[in-house]
Amino acid sequence: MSPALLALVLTLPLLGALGAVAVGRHGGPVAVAAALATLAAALWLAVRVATDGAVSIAVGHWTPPLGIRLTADGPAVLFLATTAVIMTAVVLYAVHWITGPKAGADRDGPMVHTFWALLLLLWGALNVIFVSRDLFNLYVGLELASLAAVALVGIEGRRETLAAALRYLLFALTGSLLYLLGAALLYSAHGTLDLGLLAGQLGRHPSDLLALAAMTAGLAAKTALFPFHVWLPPAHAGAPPAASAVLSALVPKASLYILLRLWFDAEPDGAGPVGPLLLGGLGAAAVLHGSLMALRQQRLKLIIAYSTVAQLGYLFLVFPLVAAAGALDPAGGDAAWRGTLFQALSHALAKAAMFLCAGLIIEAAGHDRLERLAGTARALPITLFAFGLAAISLMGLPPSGGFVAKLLLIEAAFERGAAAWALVVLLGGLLAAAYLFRPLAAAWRSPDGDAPGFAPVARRRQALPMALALAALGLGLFSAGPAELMGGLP
Amino acid sequence: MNLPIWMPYALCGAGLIGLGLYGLLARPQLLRRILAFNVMGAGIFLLFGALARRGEIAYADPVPQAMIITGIVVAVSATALALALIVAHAGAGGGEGLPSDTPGGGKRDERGDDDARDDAGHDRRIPGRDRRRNEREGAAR
Amino acid sequence: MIEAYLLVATGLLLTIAVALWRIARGPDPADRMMAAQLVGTSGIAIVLLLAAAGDDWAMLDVALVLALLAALSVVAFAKSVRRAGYGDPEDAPEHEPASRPPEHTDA
Amino acid sequence: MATPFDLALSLLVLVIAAFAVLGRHGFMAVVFFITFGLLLALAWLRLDAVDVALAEAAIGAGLTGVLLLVARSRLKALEPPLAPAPHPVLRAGAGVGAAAVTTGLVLAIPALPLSTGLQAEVMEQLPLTGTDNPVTAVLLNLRGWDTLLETLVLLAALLGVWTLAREIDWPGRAGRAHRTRPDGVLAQFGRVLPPLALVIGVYLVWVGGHRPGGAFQGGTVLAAAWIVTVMAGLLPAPRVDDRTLRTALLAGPVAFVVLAVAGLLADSVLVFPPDRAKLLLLGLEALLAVSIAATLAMLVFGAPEDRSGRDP
Repeated sequence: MSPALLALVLTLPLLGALGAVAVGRHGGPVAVAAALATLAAALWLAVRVATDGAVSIAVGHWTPPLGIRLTADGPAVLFLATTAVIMTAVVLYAVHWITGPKAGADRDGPMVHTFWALLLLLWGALNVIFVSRDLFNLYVGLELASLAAVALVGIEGRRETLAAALRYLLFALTGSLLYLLGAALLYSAHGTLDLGLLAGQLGRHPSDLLALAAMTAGLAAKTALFPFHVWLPPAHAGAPPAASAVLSALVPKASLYILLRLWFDAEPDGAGPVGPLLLGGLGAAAVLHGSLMALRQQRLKLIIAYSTVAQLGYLFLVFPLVAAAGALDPAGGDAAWRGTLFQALSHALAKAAMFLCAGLIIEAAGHDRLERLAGTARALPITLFAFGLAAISLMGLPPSGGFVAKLLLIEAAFERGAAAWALVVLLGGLLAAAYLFRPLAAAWRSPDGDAPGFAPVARRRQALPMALALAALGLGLFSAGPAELMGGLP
Repeated sequence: MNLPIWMPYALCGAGLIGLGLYGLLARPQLLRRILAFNVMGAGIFLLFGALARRGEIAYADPVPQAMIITGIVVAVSATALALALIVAHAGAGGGEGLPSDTPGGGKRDERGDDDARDDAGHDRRIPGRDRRRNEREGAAR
Repeated sequence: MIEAYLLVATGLLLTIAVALWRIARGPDPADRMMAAQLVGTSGIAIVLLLAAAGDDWAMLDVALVLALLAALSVVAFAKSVRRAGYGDPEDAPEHEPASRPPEHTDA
Repeated sequence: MATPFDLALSLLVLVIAAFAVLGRHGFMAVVFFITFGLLLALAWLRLDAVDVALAEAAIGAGLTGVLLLVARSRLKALEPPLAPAPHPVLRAGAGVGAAAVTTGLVLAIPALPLSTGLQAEVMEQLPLTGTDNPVTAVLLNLRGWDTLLETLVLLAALLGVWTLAREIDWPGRAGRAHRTRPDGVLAQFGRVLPPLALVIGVYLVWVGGHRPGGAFQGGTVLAAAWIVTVMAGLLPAPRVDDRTLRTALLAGPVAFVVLAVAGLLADSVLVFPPDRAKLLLLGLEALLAVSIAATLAMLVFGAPEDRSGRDP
């Protein structure tokens, strides 16, 4: 049963994408059907894995090293399920966005012909990345995700968005090639690309160190780690809101997920103390730089996008927190591992909620400039409430998933005797409160006398970001289940 | 000299990787960066394929070969998308390269030495100092 | 015998190097493209020699593909000299007026 | 044993790449890149990778070169503002980084441990895979999951190109209109070349079952046949919403994904039962070739655009 579920989770989005290309401009219903079916399969799979343990498939019954292994363990199903929840919300949001108020149901154009298929291909690629245990298969998955994501960034065809898409593409391509270089070196030295078979073998040769450095650098560039983050804010702020939600919430997590698998599944014990410290330091710099830049932005979507730079920074603290004295030490790292996964998942939910909120605000107000958002709270109360809930999670206030994440990271920092990392987490939370307060305050201000009105937005659409924000909160309220699924360090 | 046959190709691959990486990071024109991307990709493939030829067996390992073919197709897909984006970007009023990262940091028409010469002999006519260049070229012919 | 084949192939590589000089010098795009075709022809000859040296006649397919795709790039080049889809080499003007670039707007 | 030929070829490839990346003239760089692919194909022959040589000749040198030629001419016609020069610090940093990577590789290559690779395992399983060509066996069967995703990468790239069409041009014929003199050189070319390419393309697809070749190499040659026909003005490019076109684009990926889903009957994905593998692979390869040819050709044609053509 469970292998079939895993097969469905992987193939349903792909079938949906092909179906959407086949039907042309009527792709919306196909996408909704594919999304709901995948969501059901992903949640069911998560329940099965929670009760019966991890599911593994050897593709075509060819076992590694010859074939490709797909494994849905605890962390994998958490990512699969979170992705399914976010994607379903985005698809439901986009059904109304793409037909648009002005164009009606007859709208034809490149957008309706391509958007659904690209979104579903991106989803399929993400699912592949979360379960594949083969480094080359992960490369193809990464490229599929990157090309679909780049196309979504540029889909509106304005000069700024095309420039953002190009910048993103260049970073993504450089990152992929560095990753591929590492994979080629690992295969040449070990005769396999299966993470399970590589485990324990890595780090014995100088070429492994080179491979690991290249792959880490490439994946860090794709995850927008400071200072490789310059592509992210214009890309995420320039894409249409439905795409931004996915790009900001999920796509950088995919490359980070591979990085975590590479470091902690394959256990490169020769990594030395420098690498983890460097990654952690850059992560800390990202938290501070991203937050400060978010404070300076005047547009809502740019604030949210820079916030992503900062929130992704936390995810790199796991490297110094887990590594002690040069070797990776799983014993003390469990809190850091779980904290990182909680941060990845709760940020995904909260950030997707925020971008959908921003999309609704733009639909209602026609822009997202802070100084002219006065009165938004009155026009879109549910949306602003959802934004506030999502903000609670990003700030790390109880009872949200973000709170659990930051608590675990701080705990790990003190366990490790490295209070500096805890300080970064606390400071990042304070800065998040500061930069998220600005749009909320702007929206709650009373409008001046001659302020333009707001277009109406259906309540059921406002419920979508609300559901995501509540999910981010629920991750903190019901943290025991996910925490158990995450397990300790692999 | 007893160099194994794969060695020059592996070293060539290593050189291509460096060349491509440099071009990808440091060349200003988008088209050239896509060229560099392809050079770097080809270098990785060549290195991979050369290293797969090291064994004593008379034929090459088919697994890297299949991966390289997959990689070539992925590279051409990325190239096609990138080129279409570059043309669309220019069509929407963008430049040959991307605007500078820091806002207000770089002016749009500022050009480096390489770029000015990059168009030498092509159908673009730039007044001012470029006329001198045209004359110089005319003399050279 | 194998050495002889490879020796000839090395000689052909030298002719390629000469053609490369023409590609680098130009001055016209057509000069460069013609030189590339010369490289293609030498390359096909080298494929034949390598096939003979390795006694692997499956390699001949590579020569076929190279010849075909070289022709395609010549067609693409001829079309790229002129704008808007015209491109017969026999009536390509030296210079043509710049046509207005199409606007790309989000209509 | 490396011969002077191998040394000369490696050196030549490096020199060409240096011109393509560092050279000052843009068009020259593109032409160098085309010859670069050509010489790489020779290198692959020397490394006994005939399948890769075919792919490099068809895709790396041929099709990528055509894409670059078309894109460069269109870019020049738009006369975009010149690119801002990169900051000298960035340039120096890139130089140091690139040199470090190459140096690291050059130092690591001779010391790299010799893994046995997987050729023995592949040969052992070859009778069960449904093909006699080990590369095809890996590509479609043993690691078919990679290839499935790869066909979707091609499709994603095409969708990405299509997003760039203007709404008023949608859903028109792909790319620009091609006009040629009916008695001109190009039209003659267009009558002679495509039938030849068609035969060679089909041959390459078919031969991939037991010798070097396959859907990707053959599909690219088929794409070349179509591209020449369209560029020679003999056939218009199809409309992007054309049903036949969509069918052609989707046939291979759909067959692949359906086959993957069917694998769940055997508690896996993408299972080729050994007794039916030969037939399944043959059918899959044929459909893939059609889809690859259609997708690559559409990538060259580009998004639908204004076809009024102001050129005299």
